[in-house]
This record gives sequence, structure tokens and C-alpha cells, in this order.
Amino acid sequence: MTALLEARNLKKHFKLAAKWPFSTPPKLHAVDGVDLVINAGEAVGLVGESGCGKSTLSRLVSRLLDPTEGQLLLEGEDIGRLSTARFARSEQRRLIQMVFQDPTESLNPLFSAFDLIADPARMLLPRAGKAELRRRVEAAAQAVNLPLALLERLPHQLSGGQKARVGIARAIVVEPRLLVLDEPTSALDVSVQATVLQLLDQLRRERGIALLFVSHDLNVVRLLCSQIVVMYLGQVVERGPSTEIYANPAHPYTRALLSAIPTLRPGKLERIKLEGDPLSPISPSSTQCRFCGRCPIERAQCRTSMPALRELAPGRQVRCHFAEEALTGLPAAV
Amino acid sequence: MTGIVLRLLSAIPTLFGVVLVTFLITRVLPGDPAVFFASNPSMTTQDIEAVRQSLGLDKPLPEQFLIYLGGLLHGDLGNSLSTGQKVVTEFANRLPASAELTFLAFFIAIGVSLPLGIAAALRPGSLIDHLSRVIATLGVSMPTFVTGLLLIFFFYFVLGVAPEPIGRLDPFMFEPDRVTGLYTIDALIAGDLELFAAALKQMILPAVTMALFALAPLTRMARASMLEVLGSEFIRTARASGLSRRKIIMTYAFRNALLPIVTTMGMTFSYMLGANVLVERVFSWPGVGAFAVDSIINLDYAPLQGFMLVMAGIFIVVNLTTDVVVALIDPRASR
Amino acid sequence: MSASAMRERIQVVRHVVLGNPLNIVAFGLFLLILLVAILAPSLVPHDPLKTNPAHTLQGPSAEFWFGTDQLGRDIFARVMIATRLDLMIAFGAVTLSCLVGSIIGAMIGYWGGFWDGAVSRMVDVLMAFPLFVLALAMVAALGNTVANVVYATAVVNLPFYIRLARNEMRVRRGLGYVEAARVGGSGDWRILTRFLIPNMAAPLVIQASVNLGWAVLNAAGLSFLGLGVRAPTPEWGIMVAEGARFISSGQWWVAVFPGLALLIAVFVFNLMGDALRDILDPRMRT
Amino acid sequence: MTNPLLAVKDLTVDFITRHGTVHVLDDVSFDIGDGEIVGIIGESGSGKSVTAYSIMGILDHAARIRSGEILFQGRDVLGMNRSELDRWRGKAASIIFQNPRTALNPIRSVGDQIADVLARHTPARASEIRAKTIDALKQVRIPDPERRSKAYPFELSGGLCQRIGIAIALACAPRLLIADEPTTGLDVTTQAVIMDLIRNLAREQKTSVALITHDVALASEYCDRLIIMHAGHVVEVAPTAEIIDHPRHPYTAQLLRSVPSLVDSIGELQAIRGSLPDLRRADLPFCRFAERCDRRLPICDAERLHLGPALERHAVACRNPL
Repeated sequence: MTALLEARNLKKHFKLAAKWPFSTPPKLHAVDGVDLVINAGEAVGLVGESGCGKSTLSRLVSRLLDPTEGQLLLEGEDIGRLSTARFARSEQRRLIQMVFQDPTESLNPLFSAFDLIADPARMLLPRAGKAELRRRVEAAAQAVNLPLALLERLPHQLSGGQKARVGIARAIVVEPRLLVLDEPTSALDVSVQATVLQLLDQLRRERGIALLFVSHDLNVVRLLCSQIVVMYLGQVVERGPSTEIYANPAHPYTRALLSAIPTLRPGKLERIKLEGDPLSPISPSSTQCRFCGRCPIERAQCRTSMPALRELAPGRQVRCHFAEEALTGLPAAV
Repeated sequence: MTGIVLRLLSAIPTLFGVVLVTFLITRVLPGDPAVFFASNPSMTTQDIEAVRQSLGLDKPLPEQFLIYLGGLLHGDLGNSLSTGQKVVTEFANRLPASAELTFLAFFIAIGVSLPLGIAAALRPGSLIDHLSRVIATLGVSMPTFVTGLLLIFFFYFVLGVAPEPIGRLDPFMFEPDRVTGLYTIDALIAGDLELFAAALKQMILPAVTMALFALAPLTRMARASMLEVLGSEFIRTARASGLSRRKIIMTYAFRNALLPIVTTMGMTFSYMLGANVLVERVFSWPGVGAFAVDSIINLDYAPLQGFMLVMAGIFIVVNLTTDVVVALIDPRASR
Repeated sequence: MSASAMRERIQVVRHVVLGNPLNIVAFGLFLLILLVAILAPSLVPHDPLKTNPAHTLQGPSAEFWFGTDQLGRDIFARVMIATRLDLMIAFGAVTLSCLVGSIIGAMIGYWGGFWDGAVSRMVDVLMAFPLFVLALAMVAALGNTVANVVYATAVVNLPFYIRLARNEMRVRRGLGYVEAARVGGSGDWRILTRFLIPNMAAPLVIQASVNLGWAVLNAAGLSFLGLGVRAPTPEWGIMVAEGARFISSGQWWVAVFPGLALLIAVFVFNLMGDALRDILDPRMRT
Repeated sequence: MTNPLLAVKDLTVDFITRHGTVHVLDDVSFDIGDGEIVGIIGESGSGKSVTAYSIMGILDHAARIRSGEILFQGRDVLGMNRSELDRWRGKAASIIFQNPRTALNPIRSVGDQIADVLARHTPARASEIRAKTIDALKQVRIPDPERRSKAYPFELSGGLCQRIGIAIALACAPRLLIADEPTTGLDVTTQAVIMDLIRNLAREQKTSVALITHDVALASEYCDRLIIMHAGHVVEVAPTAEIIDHPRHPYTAQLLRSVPSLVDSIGELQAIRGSLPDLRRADLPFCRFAERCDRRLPICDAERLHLGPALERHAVACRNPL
């Protein structure tokens, strides 16, 4: 079976301004060789701390950025080669849509909710007539529980939750196969977040839309996603089914992340404190594990060789020399 | 430190651009400089051609530019056709007059606008706040040459308290021995208080005219930046830590508010360099601005060229100074 | 604009206009100045150019409201007639620099790269001259005509619009709604024209309205020095220059009335700018 | 609790805005005991931060305190004059803010900022202040404190900036620390470190903490008691475990069901119906949750219910509690 979307060794390096005239500009390795598989109708959670490259990866996948290197296959066809401008006019643009983090900033303040939702449909479904357009916009609004009476309003006349709905309606109006969500609930109150999460899950179940859900909140990801990808400094450090990763995190970073989540649930992990700051993503060393300096189980080997992302169990991968040790050596979660 | 060095380096291409623009503008001046001599009926076509050659005007433009650049590097700004003097000499004589006036005006403007703007920001909505706003709006609306004339009318003609607006000194007084070229300072050096008072008296009206013009942007910026800083989160932290009002206003708020104010000061100073031209004209002040206007009317391009270069040069130096001052206040800017 | 947006905009306008009585005065005076500019030729009691050796340098009277000048011309007529020319120069210059500047600024801000660097450098050079000095030199170089005053004023102002438009573009280019438009299949051109430029309009209009007063001052300053407008033409700057000679001898009206006209016009434009800022600034609309 | 450290009584605060008067706080009462860690929980618009700012006297110009008392060790903070207040805050009570970077003066070294507070509240020579500054940095476990004391906020990570914020707040060993969303915007791993630091230091210094947060899970992990706020009202106050296990106010119950970390599957997640009432309304209902509530009774609209000075162990402002 071909995956809906597959990334192979995807890289994005940003050239920074050179400090002195004529010196070589340093490069920021935002995404540094990421492999990713999203199957049709599947929800994949992408987690990691701020600056780990998850936002850049989500923009590569939604083709807002051109990858520096690597392949991006949509149903087996490489769409990474097309420039963003060319891709914007291609047939496939419709299939990958995105929902943004800040519901205020991502809505054109001069467009009414109707125009906001209709805009992608106008561009990507050019054959749809006026009546057809209205029907689609209203259907999308209904699908996200946005009262039709609100369609006339401007963004600043809507509440945060309503704006978030407009953002989702706009993404689903062209019937995409994959929805990329960049922290869509981080600006919302918990009570609103709950409805948005349920809405997304419903869209996935009922319409078979695959989700790439980017978040720093592992609890949210746990509820929504069946697969989890954990990133650290531009690389995938662990991935696999979410139930397994929650039950038994293999990478020390994943363990730290899980243990840090405040929870009332019994049997939580013993807190692993991560002191210090992450290494710099600017021109990082290729012969050192990127978790060096913060890792609780760091050894000499970690500072001389970069661990590869390897298969730990079927469907379960980890990037750590000592993952097995971590699995057995520490108490299990939940 | 590297930040400051880089900033200094970045001024070099700008300086080059300034020289190029100055050269190009003055080369397209409608009056062929040689025509100036043609007004003298005893001159023949050959004579004019000879003048053209001696000025290098027969050569292609790029070559002229190189010659011009070469002259500049030797501190040669050419000769004034109308006075026959070297432009450099003319400027050396007139620049102190302009500088003295501009600095006095600048200090008056700062002395009034900063306390006013800060007081307004500390009590928004108060009488002083409204006053500062009226001054700011009125100040940007006042054409300097009209303000100057009104001041002359009231203080010279009606009240008779100001001296006649005819330059730097009463014609019956002797100028002080030249040390700095600034009459007030030179008079003080010479120990002649009467002369100092006379020089200052002549300067007050033009300086106030210019200061009024500079007051508006400075007051506006002082008020706005102080208001913004006072509303920022670290002021809230300082208040919540119980720091004294004095400490909060002086050490926390004012120093931060100073950053945009210093930038505005630099810009205002450069605006004043432009306004100089008008004020000197109104008060018959023998400065570089008045000289430049005369040169334009006489189609005398070398002084105009020199004037533009000197003004832009001062402007660049002022901007660099502002940047250095900002870097000294703000650790973020120097790294 | 949708109906509800329209309604809201009207509400904001009403709020701003009624909220500050000064704003009503500003709008009223602005309309008055416009009317004078349009209707002046048919309003004035005397021919502004007609000299009359019998009535030189007379003070304000019932016949000559603002008095007469050294050639016996009616100053009131000249001040009124001058409105049109001064306004035209200012509007012309501001429109020109706003249009050209914001287009250049928007383009380099959106695409960045080489042209951004090159144009920004040129802007730095232009801004290294004191504005008035540069305008002065340009009029001297291009020739002593009204059109050249307009061009010089426009060029001198260009850097501000380029910078403003470029920086606005830089900020907005990375905003979520631009990314959203791209995901929604919009190309560069559509993003520029439908999303970015309409959203940049407010700061540019504010800048232009504030700039208007400055442009009037700049043009009047040039003609005060004898550049641009030539002698018999009624123009505020030149009239102040002519009257300056008589100030020291007490014939104040020759210079003061055109000077006041200039001051009031600029003051009204500046008040207008503040009012427009209130109306257009989105932060006011929460 | 016979003698609470802090007692807020019937605090009512309005904000005057150009769009009308907003009734931000209405009759807010609660208290905080010695050495206690209390969580003040609410969604945006609940008034939790306004409560904190009222206590510290840092409300902005638009705010009007209509009525109420804030008693600190029996003394009314609202009645203090300027200099009394300045001697009190920073020394007896202090606060840390949500955005650690902007809460610090960007152009003053972090050491100087700590020293400013020390110099203000403790009479000491410059050299002593210096030593105490370094101690304060050590206390919040900043590596290499001598060098870091000369650093500026922009040179430090968000986590380190928040430690500086804590060092400033705890420099004079206050009796009360208000932590206003101290870890919102920080990474979850940093959040854990910062929260542990706050808890441990508070325990060491016997400082009471008011943790203001929207994160129920976070509060429940660190706090002894929880105060739940909704639309400017305190709706429920009780020990943490009791509230989590047996919420009595319908709002609390619904809030808990919308928290992802408290449920096992997405199906269990429930959203709260409706939205906050517009706090500018003149006809605000007595119970500001009434219009969203499925347990509403006629009496809810007929009569006002005061939570009163909430001294009961488990207080709930509801006519028909669960």
C-alpha cells in the first residue's frame, strides 16, 4: 500500500546573515533529514519543544517551503521538486491543506468569514459556480458547527473558538486528503480546545481526512493521534504507535517529555529533569548526538557518534545508542 | 563592539553614494558654469572655452567624476565662481556661524521638549499633557520663515527688545579673536562679557525660531516613548518589587525611553540643517545655508556641491553618533 | 466590503468624529480650504495680479481686507487664489511619492533579494541628505518651474514611503493569512493585490495625510527662497518672501496674511492626519 | 484556618473602557494560609490575573476598585499609602509574571535588577548587596552566577529569564508569592523544572504561593487547595483532591471534563456549553454561569448567592450543586 504522504530524508536549512561582509553565512538546520509516513485517514502527532523544527516540517509538508534536500511523496508522486509557486497552481494543492496556530493572525482581517472560507474554493475548484460555491461554504461551515449567521462577520467580530472554526472550515472546503495542523489549539481555552479536538477527530473518522497534528502538548496528541513522531533539534528521535510510546518511551528525551507533563493520574513517571539548554541548531556537529549536554544517560560514545534512527520493534523507531537500556532500566509509565 | 564597527563600515557605501548623487545633481544644473563668465561682455567664445577646459568640463562625465573624487580626497571642493575664493575657505568662514546657531537651537529644543514630553507622559490627560499636544501639532505646522518673521515683528518692531536682524553682531561691535569661530565662546575666551551678551542677543530670535520647529517631533517622541515604556511589563515588575518612584522613572523608564528619543534627536538635528537655509535667510545670518542659496541663484555650482556634501557628511556623522549612543545605552544594539 | 463591515466602519467614523470636537473642526476647515481652492477665482473681489500704484502698502481695510502690497495688489485676493496652487503642488507631490514609493517598497519587501538590497542602499543615500537641502538642489538642477517643485518634493519623500511599505510588507508577508492564502492556491500576484496591499493601505494613507502638511511647507519654503514659482504668481511662500522686506518697518500685513494662510492649511492637514489615524488604526477598533 | 496570611474579602473591580464599563471582578473572596500553595484557576476572562494585580496594587489606570478588602496579616493593603505599599511589595509579597523576557528590564543586567530590589528593602552596603545578589542567583540554580549576573535578559533563554524573575521575587524572602501563569509559553520540560523550583523554594522559605493558571492539571499537581473562578466570580474553593474527585459546582465539573490529561479517550472529552457572558452588560445575572448551566433553578435568577468569606473547607457558590 502506498502511503498518502511520505517524506524521505527531508531537509530544510536556512541561510543566516553573515556576520561580516564576505564571510560564509552560517546555516540553521531546522529540519535535518526527517523520514515521515502518513497513511490515508490516519492521525499522526508531531511533538517536540519550541525550536525543534516541527513548525518548519509542517510547512514543508504543506508545501509552503521548498525543501533543501530530500523527497516528499504524495501518493507516490514527488511533490517536493515543484517550487511552492508552481505547486500552488497544481492539481494536488487541494489535497494538502493547513490549519494555523493563531486563529487571529491567520485570517485576513478584511475578508468576511464567508470570503475566508470561499477563498481556497475559488482558487482550487475553479469550475464551481456561484451557487455551488455557496453550497460548499455552507456545508463546510456546518461541518465545523459554525452558525451560518456568522458568515457575514469579519474576523475581529468573532470569538477565538469561532475563528478557529473558520480556519478549519477554510481548510476542509476543498476536500483535502491531508490536514496539517500547526498547534491549532494552543491559543484557545481548554473548553474550546475540547470541541476543536472532537471536531478534528470527527472529520478524520467521517471523511477519512488524514491529520498531521503538530503540538507541544503530549496529552492532546495522545487523545487524537494513533501515531507519534517526536522531534529534537531537527531530527526525529522516536516514533511509533502512541499507545506504545506513552506506555514505554524509549528515547530519554521522550521520557523526559512525558514525565514533565503535569497530571493527576496515578503511576506517573518519576520526573526526569532536563537542565540546561539544547545545543544550537546552527551548523550542528554530525558526529555527536544532538541530545548531548541534557541527556540523563549520556556516555562517551554519544559525544563521538551520532546515533541512527533504528528499528526497535516493528513500527517503532528510536534514535539512541542506549534505548534498550532506557526501556528496561527505568520504571514504566502509566 | 562588532556592531559599532559594522555600523561604521556600512556608512562607507552611503558616503560614496552621497558623493555620486551630489556630483550628478550639480552637473545637470541648467546653467553651464562657464555662462557665468559670459555675462562679462569682454569675454570671447575662446575665453569661455578656456574656462570650461580649466574647470575640466570638456572631459567625459566619468572622468570628471574621478577628477572630482581626487580633489575631494585632497580636501578640495573647488572654487566659488561668484566670490573667487576656495569653497573650503568660504565654508570655514561660514560654518561656525551656522553651527553656533544650530547648536543653541538644538539645546533649547531639547531643554524644553524632554521635560515637557516626560511630564505629559507621567500624567496623561492632564493640563500639561494637552499643552504638550498643542505645542506638538502647532510646532509641525509652523513654517520657520513665517515664525521668524512674526518673532521679528513682535520683538524687534513692536516691543523693541530684540536687536535688528542683520547677522551675528551689531555692525558697531568688533568680532572677537577667532579661536573656535563661535562668537559666544570666543567672547568668553577673550573675557569680553559685553560682546558675549551682544552675540547671544543676536542669536536668540533665530535660535528660538529653529527650536520651535524642532520642538514638535522631540516632544511627541518623548511623550510617546515614555508612555510606551511606562506601560511595559518590566515597569510592572519594578512596581511590584516596591522600587521607589524615582528609581522606576529614572533608571527603569527614562533610560529605555531614551532609545527612540536619541534616534529622533539625530533626525531632528538633520532637519534643522535643512531649516537652517530658511532661518539664515530670514535673519540675514551669514551661515552656510544663506551662502548656498546665493550660490544657487548665481548658478555657482561648486559651493552648492560643497554645501550638499557638508550637510550630508554632518548628517551621516550625526546618525553614526546616534547609533553609537544607542549602542552605549542598549546592550542589544552593540552585539 | 460586507454590509456589517461597512456598518462598523461608519460607527468608528462617528465615534472618532464625535469623540473629539477638534476632529470636526479639522474636517470642517479641510472642506473650507478645498472650497476656497476650487471657487477662489469667482469669490475674490479684486484681480490678484492687477497692480495699482495709488494703493501701495495699505493696511487692512473694508475695501482691502488683508491690505495691499508694494505694488498695490489686493493681498486677500492673492492669498485666496494661491490656495489652489499650493494645494495642487502638495497633493501632486504626495500622490506621486505615495504611489511610486509604496509600489517600489511593496515589491522589494515582498520579493527581497538583490533588488531589496540595491533599493535600500539608494534609499539610505537619499536619506543621508537633509530633505530640504536635497529638494533645493533638485529644483536648482532641474529648472525653476512649478512642476519641478512637485517632482523634487515627491522624490525627497519617496524614501519614507519605500521604507514604510517595505517594512509593512516584511512584517505582513510572514503572517498566517498570507500562508493560508498560499495553501489556498493563491499565487504571488493575487497575494500581493488581494491580501497584502489592501491591508497596507491604512498605514500608507495615514503617512500620506501627515505628509501633506509637510509638502505644503516644503513647496512654500522653496518659493520663499525664490525657487519654483516665479514672482507675479500668487503663492504663499513667495508672498511671505516679498512681505519680509516690510516687516522691519511695520507693514506686517504683507507677510503675515499669507503666512497665516500657510500655517492654517498645514495645521488643518496635520489635525486631519491625526483624525485619520484614529479612524484607520485597527487598534482603535477593539 | 483561624488566621490566614492573606484574606481577600468581597473584592469588586470594574474597568472603564471606551466601550463601556466591564464588571471584571464581583465580590471575590478567598484566603491563603501560611505556607500554603493555592491554585487560582480560570479560563481567559475569569478575572484571575486582575485578582493578582489588585493584591499587588499594579492595576492599570482603567481599573476601579469598587469595594472590598485585601487583608495581609490583618492589614488592609488597599488602605496603604504609596510609600507603605512600596515598602510592602517586593518585601512581604511579590509576583512573577507570565512572559519572563518582557517582565525584565531589557537594558539592565539581571544582577543589577536583583540588586535593585535588595537595596530597596534591606539596609546593606554595596558589597553585601553584591554577595546577596549572587546568593539569590545560586538559590534559583543558575549555573555560573558570577558571570550570569552581568548578563542581559536577551542573552538568556526563556527558562533562565523566569529563574531571574523568581530570584527577583524571592530576593527578600517574602511571605507571599503570586505566580501569574509562570510557565505559560515555556516548554513542558522547562515548565516542570521551573514549577519544582518554585515549590521547593516556597517550602524552604515557608512562603505561601498563589499559582494563577488556566492549566488545571498543573495546578492540581502543585497546589494544596484550588480556587476556581468563572467570569469574575469565585465559584468553588476546596482542597485539590476533593475538587478533582468531587467537583460540586457545575462549571468546575464541566471544566474538568474538558481537560485532556484527565480523560482516557477523546470520546470522554466534553466541552463547556455556551460562552462567557459579556461582562459589560448591565443586567448580568446573579450567577454568571446560569446561562450556560443545565442545573439552573428559578432561584438562581431570583436571589443573589454570596460565597461569602470562603472559610469552609469546601465552599461552592451554587444553589444546586452536584
